[in-house]
Amino acid sequence: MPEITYAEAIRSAMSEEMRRDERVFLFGEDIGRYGGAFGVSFGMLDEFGPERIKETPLSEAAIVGAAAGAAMVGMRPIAEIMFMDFILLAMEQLVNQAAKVRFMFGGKASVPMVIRMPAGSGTGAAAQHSQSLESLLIHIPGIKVVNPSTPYDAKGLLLSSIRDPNPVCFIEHKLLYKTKGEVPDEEYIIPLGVADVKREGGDITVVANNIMVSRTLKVAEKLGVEGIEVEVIDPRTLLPLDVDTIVKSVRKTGRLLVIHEACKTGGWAGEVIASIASSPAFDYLDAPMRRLAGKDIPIPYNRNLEWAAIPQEDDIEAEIRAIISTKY
Amino acid sequence: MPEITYAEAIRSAMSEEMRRDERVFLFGEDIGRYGGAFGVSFGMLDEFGPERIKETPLSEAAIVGAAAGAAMVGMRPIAEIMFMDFILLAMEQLVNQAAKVRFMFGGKASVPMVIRMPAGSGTGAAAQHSQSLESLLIHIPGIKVVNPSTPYDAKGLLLSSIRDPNPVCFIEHKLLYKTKGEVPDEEYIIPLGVADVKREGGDITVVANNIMVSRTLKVAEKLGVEGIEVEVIDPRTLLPLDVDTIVKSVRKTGRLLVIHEACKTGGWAGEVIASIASSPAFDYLDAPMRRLAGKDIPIPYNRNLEWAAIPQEDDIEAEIRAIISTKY
Amino acid sequence: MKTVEKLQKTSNEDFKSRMEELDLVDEQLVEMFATMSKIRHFERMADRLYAAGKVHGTMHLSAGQEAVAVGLGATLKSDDYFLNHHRGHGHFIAKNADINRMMAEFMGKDTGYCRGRGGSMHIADIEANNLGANGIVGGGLSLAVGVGLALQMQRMKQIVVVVFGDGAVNEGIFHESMNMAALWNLPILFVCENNQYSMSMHVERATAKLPIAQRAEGYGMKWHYIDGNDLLLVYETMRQAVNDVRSGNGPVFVETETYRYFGHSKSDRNLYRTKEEIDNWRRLDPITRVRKAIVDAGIITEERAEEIDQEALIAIEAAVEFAENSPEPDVNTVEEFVYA
Amino acid sequence: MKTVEKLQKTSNEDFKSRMEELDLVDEQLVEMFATMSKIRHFERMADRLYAAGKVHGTMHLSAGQEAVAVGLGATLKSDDYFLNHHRGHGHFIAKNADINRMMAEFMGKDTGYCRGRGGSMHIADIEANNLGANGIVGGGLSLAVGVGLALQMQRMKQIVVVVFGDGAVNEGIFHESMNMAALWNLPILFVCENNQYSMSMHVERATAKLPIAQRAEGYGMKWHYIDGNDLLLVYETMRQAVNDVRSGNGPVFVETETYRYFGHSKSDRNLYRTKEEIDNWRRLDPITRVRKAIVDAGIITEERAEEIDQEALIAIEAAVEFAENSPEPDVNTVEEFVYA
Ligand SMILES: Cc1ncc(C[n+]2csc(CCOP(=O)(O)OP(=O)(O)O)c2C)c(N)n1
Ligand SMILES: Cc1ncc(C[n+]2csc(CCOP(=O)(O)OP(=O)(O)O)c2C)c(N)n1
Ligand SMILES: [Mg+2]
Ligand SMILES: [Mg+2]
Repeated sequence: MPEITYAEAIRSAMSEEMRRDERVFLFGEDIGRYGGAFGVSFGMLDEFGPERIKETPLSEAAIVGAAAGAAMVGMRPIAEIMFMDFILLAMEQLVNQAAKVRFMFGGKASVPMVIRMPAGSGTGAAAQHSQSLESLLIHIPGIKVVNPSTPYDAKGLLLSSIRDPNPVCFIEHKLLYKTKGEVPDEEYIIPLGVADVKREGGDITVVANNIMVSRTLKVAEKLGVEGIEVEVIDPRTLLPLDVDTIVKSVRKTGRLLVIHEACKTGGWAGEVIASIASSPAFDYLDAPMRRLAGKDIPIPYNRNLEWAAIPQEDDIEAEIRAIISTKY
Repeated sequence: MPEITYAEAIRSAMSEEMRRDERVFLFGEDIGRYGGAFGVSFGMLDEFGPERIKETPLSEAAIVGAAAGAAMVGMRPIAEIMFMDFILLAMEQLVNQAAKVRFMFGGKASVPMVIRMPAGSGTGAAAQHSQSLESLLIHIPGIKVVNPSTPYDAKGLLLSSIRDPNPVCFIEHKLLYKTKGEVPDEEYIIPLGVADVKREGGDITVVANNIMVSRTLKVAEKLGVEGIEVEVIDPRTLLPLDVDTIVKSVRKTGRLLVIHEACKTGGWAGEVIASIASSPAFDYLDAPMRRLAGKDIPIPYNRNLEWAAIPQEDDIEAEIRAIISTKY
Repeated sequence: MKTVEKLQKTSNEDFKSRMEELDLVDEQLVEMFATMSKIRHFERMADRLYAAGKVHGTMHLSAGQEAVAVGLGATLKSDDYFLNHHRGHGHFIAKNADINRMMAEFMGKDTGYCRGRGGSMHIADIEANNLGANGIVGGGLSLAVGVGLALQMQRMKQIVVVVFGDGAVNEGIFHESMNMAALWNLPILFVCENNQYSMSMHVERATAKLPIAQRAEGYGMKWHYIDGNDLLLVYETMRQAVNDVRSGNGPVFVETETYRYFGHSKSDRNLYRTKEEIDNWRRLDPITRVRKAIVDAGIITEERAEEIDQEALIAIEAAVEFAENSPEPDVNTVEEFVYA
Repeated sequence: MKTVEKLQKTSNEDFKSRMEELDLVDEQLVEMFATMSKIRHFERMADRLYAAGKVHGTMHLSAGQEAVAVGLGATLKSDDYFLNHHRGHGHFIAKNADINRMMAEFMGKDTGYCRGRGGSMHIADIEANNLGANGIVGGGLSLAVGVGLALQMQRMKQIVVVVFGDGAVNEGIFHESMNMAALWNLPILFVCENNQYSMSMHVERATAKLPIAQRAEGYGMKWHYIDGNDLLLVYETMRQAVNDVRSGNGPVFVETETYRYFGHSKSDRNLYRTKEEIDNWRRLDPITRVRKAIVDAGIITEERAEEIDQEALIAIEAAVEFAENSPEPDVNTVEEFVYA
């Protein structure tokens, strides 16, 4: 299978879908000649022209609102929000409008749209350009929240997201754009709402998203050498969350650690832990369930501080070891 | 002690503080002659005049942004957002600006402001005027989130909130405005970050906020007759959360139920459960920790559907009984 | 600093000749009068039902603003797209919505347009391209931009109309939407119903410069500023605006001066305006005015006018009966319709 | 549809007499030229440091726009409040910020204005009433409204200035802020640096009608639209605007036409503009222009001009040295400064 980057995987999903379905168009800031702040749509303007690679003024609220409006009347917009932090300018349109239209109107409308947005720190972009806000989105009924960690997942999940009849928030990670992975040439889709066991293991279940998946896998490799077998689950879709896969795993391992870059307090790890706490897996727990997450601070600019703000491999390793050594 | 309503308690906290501190002013839509959509500031215009009861155009984003700007240069604004649903229009100003200014600028600025906002369903106001969005706010470092359930708490917490040097989201509940309770004439404050044990009991800990507190207390009375002793904890401040009080209680009761009106998925109950899961109280649990929360749907208009969307006394009672009867 | 641009007004003199200029025949005027009466009765009935405890929630009644709804509605094609906000009953009636299903929605019944999920603030008839009322002031504006964009991309002939109040124009989304619409020449008609107040806030206390419509200038958008209680003038202006929009010349903005009689919503104590002010506006009542005009012009008799008004009331009463006899939504379906 | 209102421009003819009209003495012009040179060198150095891997993150350089920063800075009092956005280095230098602490912040050091937490996009000097640069386009606008309101409530004599780009004017918050500022007559100077692009988006592709400044009209706000590469004209206009604002007549809006030489930020491949366009603008370079004018006018010699430029570079190099020798923030303090 050819190796392509995460950014290329996203671009190829968009391009293929735009070739297949003329209702699909890309909508956002600097997505044309510039190719988007991270070059994800680079080159698409040449193929699809300015009407389908529709560049907008700086108006995030109207971008999301207009995407919803277009979706209500038969289009399938892919809106790009340049940094996830800016979805905060469009929360009204996302939460009060896109997410609720169908329900408020008694099931008669639908809003098939995707909002792509890069999250995460690690690029020195400081407090207003580095947030991981997926935990806000999972609290909103009516939308789906997707969050791929590999090129393969990115492509398959984006195809599903574009074809989904609901508003889908598709969260990318800046540090992943240049990472490579195998992606088949043939079309494939990954259904939304299905977690992926990225590594099997019997000693502890780690649920992680985004950039934390590969970090955890590295640590898992290392610990594997010592005979500590870490099962790594990437939920891929955070809403709806595939609780069953996690339950199954925890029943096997008896231990759960949830890792995310997003701030700890109020983060989605709480959702996972609460789901397990009231699930049949609870009885199988051999240790307290724990969270390892971003500190409860805005992301600092300085490189060392930025590094310290979110879980790194060392932190992950230490946390896993601590849990493994607990017995209760 | 005199009995006053929750709305009156809020009004009296604002008025007293405005008399005491000329930097304090009220800022928002229809807060003057109209007295706000729920009459909370009714009459204040006569005492304080239009400069300190500053009515704004419909511009929620600028309301929050301007409050933050005024706070940065020495004022102490109390912004009123007419319905909590509309804070979604001002998330940028709240999250990217007010919450982060201090940190981004290396601790040199501070933003002493309060944003008051009524949450909750039960008034037939449908999907866009009935949300309980506190769970979004607790994920934002740099702000505090306060959520009183009685007139007494409302007054004491609002005084603390106004005097706090940080941005405080002060969440009120529409159905509570007319409820009465004892409030002393003398000044008192309730520190932020301290939970209140509203009822003691040894069989189960219930953590609930807002309108769910009184509902739980009613159920607790009823079960008390049967000898089931429910301990009811109102966190009062959701961020920072007083985990210690909950830990202490769960160590005693061995059972935990968290109740909120907000949608279940991604709701703050997850935070409580995750905090307990990794606390020393975990070892004392005699039953799985559970959540009882609003359904994962927008709030419907029809009265029966609206009723069914969020936990009612029957649901609370059934849930407590179920947990009490579990042994594991 | 405030410059009030000239408000367009007309008088009832020469009503017949104005009708002719506008190619309006008698039946059309009678029909419009009937629709205005229906709206008025719908709103009065809504108020009464609320007082009688038959509905909960809140509602925003448009009595006094009927000429805008009807003058606009009469110029639209049935498949034109439509979006409005909380004070939306009138527009839907004028766009030929089924008052039974509207009333059923208002009363939260399963036969309502939104199966009781939406209520007064969220009536929609998606199949008829009525994309719904919005409870968020300004919430429909960017949706309209999206609809306009879709129509343009799909090379469709329809237009989209979005109606909003004088309060909505101070929301940021108004600005973003106006800019996008003008920039891209979208087929959107922006209709601002300036009823003088946003809740208790008089438009002069909220808006840096009046009339509101002159803001369209800043986007290079065509605009009109008219007396919204003058049915023929509303019709004339909207017809021209609709034609302009439909011919692909980009969006048009129309501001209509009008007034609401009822309080803003049920929580209104009406302390911010005087009885005198309300009475003054009542003297400019759009229904009385058109009724007098068509009677004076000999189009119908006073008796027939009274009959039409009574028929309107009867239709509304029938709608209430329909709604009252309709089932409540099944509580077991409460979790439906969240996802497609 | 687009009407371009007349752009105000001047020529270098009669430079001396224009200076006199403006009560500017030679030393002031020399000072301004020196400050402009310092900004240019700061930006070039920033670019070099980035290329050398000494800073991470992104940055937005203002080379080419120095006349706006300096013409504005020279008209402000030191205790006037100031807010700007991502492309903010120049304004701070022109407002007499300490370049050592700026450079230290840029390099993420503990001696930086924000103790390394903010970086290029969030430099602030709260004590000096420089309330900070904003990474959210338009984010400073409503903050400025709040500052203006506070100044008005506290009966203070200062004004607040907020600088933003041509992209910011399409954000909703621009509209809300303009309306509030005008409605309440707040002491705010709005300065729009129109450098032709918002990232890769040319202002004509983003803005329904130009010039941007005419939008102020819709709020009844005074406005100016000027050549932003003409130092004396910027100074003159800003001085008048500042006086107007300070005298309590409400906000003023100034749009300055200018150009940035560097790419938008580090991710820029510069595909959206031609070398020719850049070269054309370079011919209008604000520093070259003022340097030539003061040399031609005999205020300083060409040699002295060169010296001043070199002194500016040396000052910047010293700032780099200061920054490089400064300590990193202590990682153990990472959780500080979240709450007061
Ligand atoms: C964003 C938002 N802010 C505030 C409200 C509360 N609210 C509902 S209607 C209304 C007044 C709107 O005034 P206007 O736009 O003039 O419409 P009118 O009610 O006069 O028809 C207000 C403040 C809301 N629903 N949405
Ligand atoms: C709300 C928001 N949208 C998008 C961005 C990404 N972004 C940063 S600067 C910029 C261009 C801004 O253009 P302009 O306002 O003209 O300022 P300039 O960069 O030209 O100085 C963009 C799109 C942002 N930071 N904030
Ligand atoms: Mg109004
Ligand atoms: Mg620009």
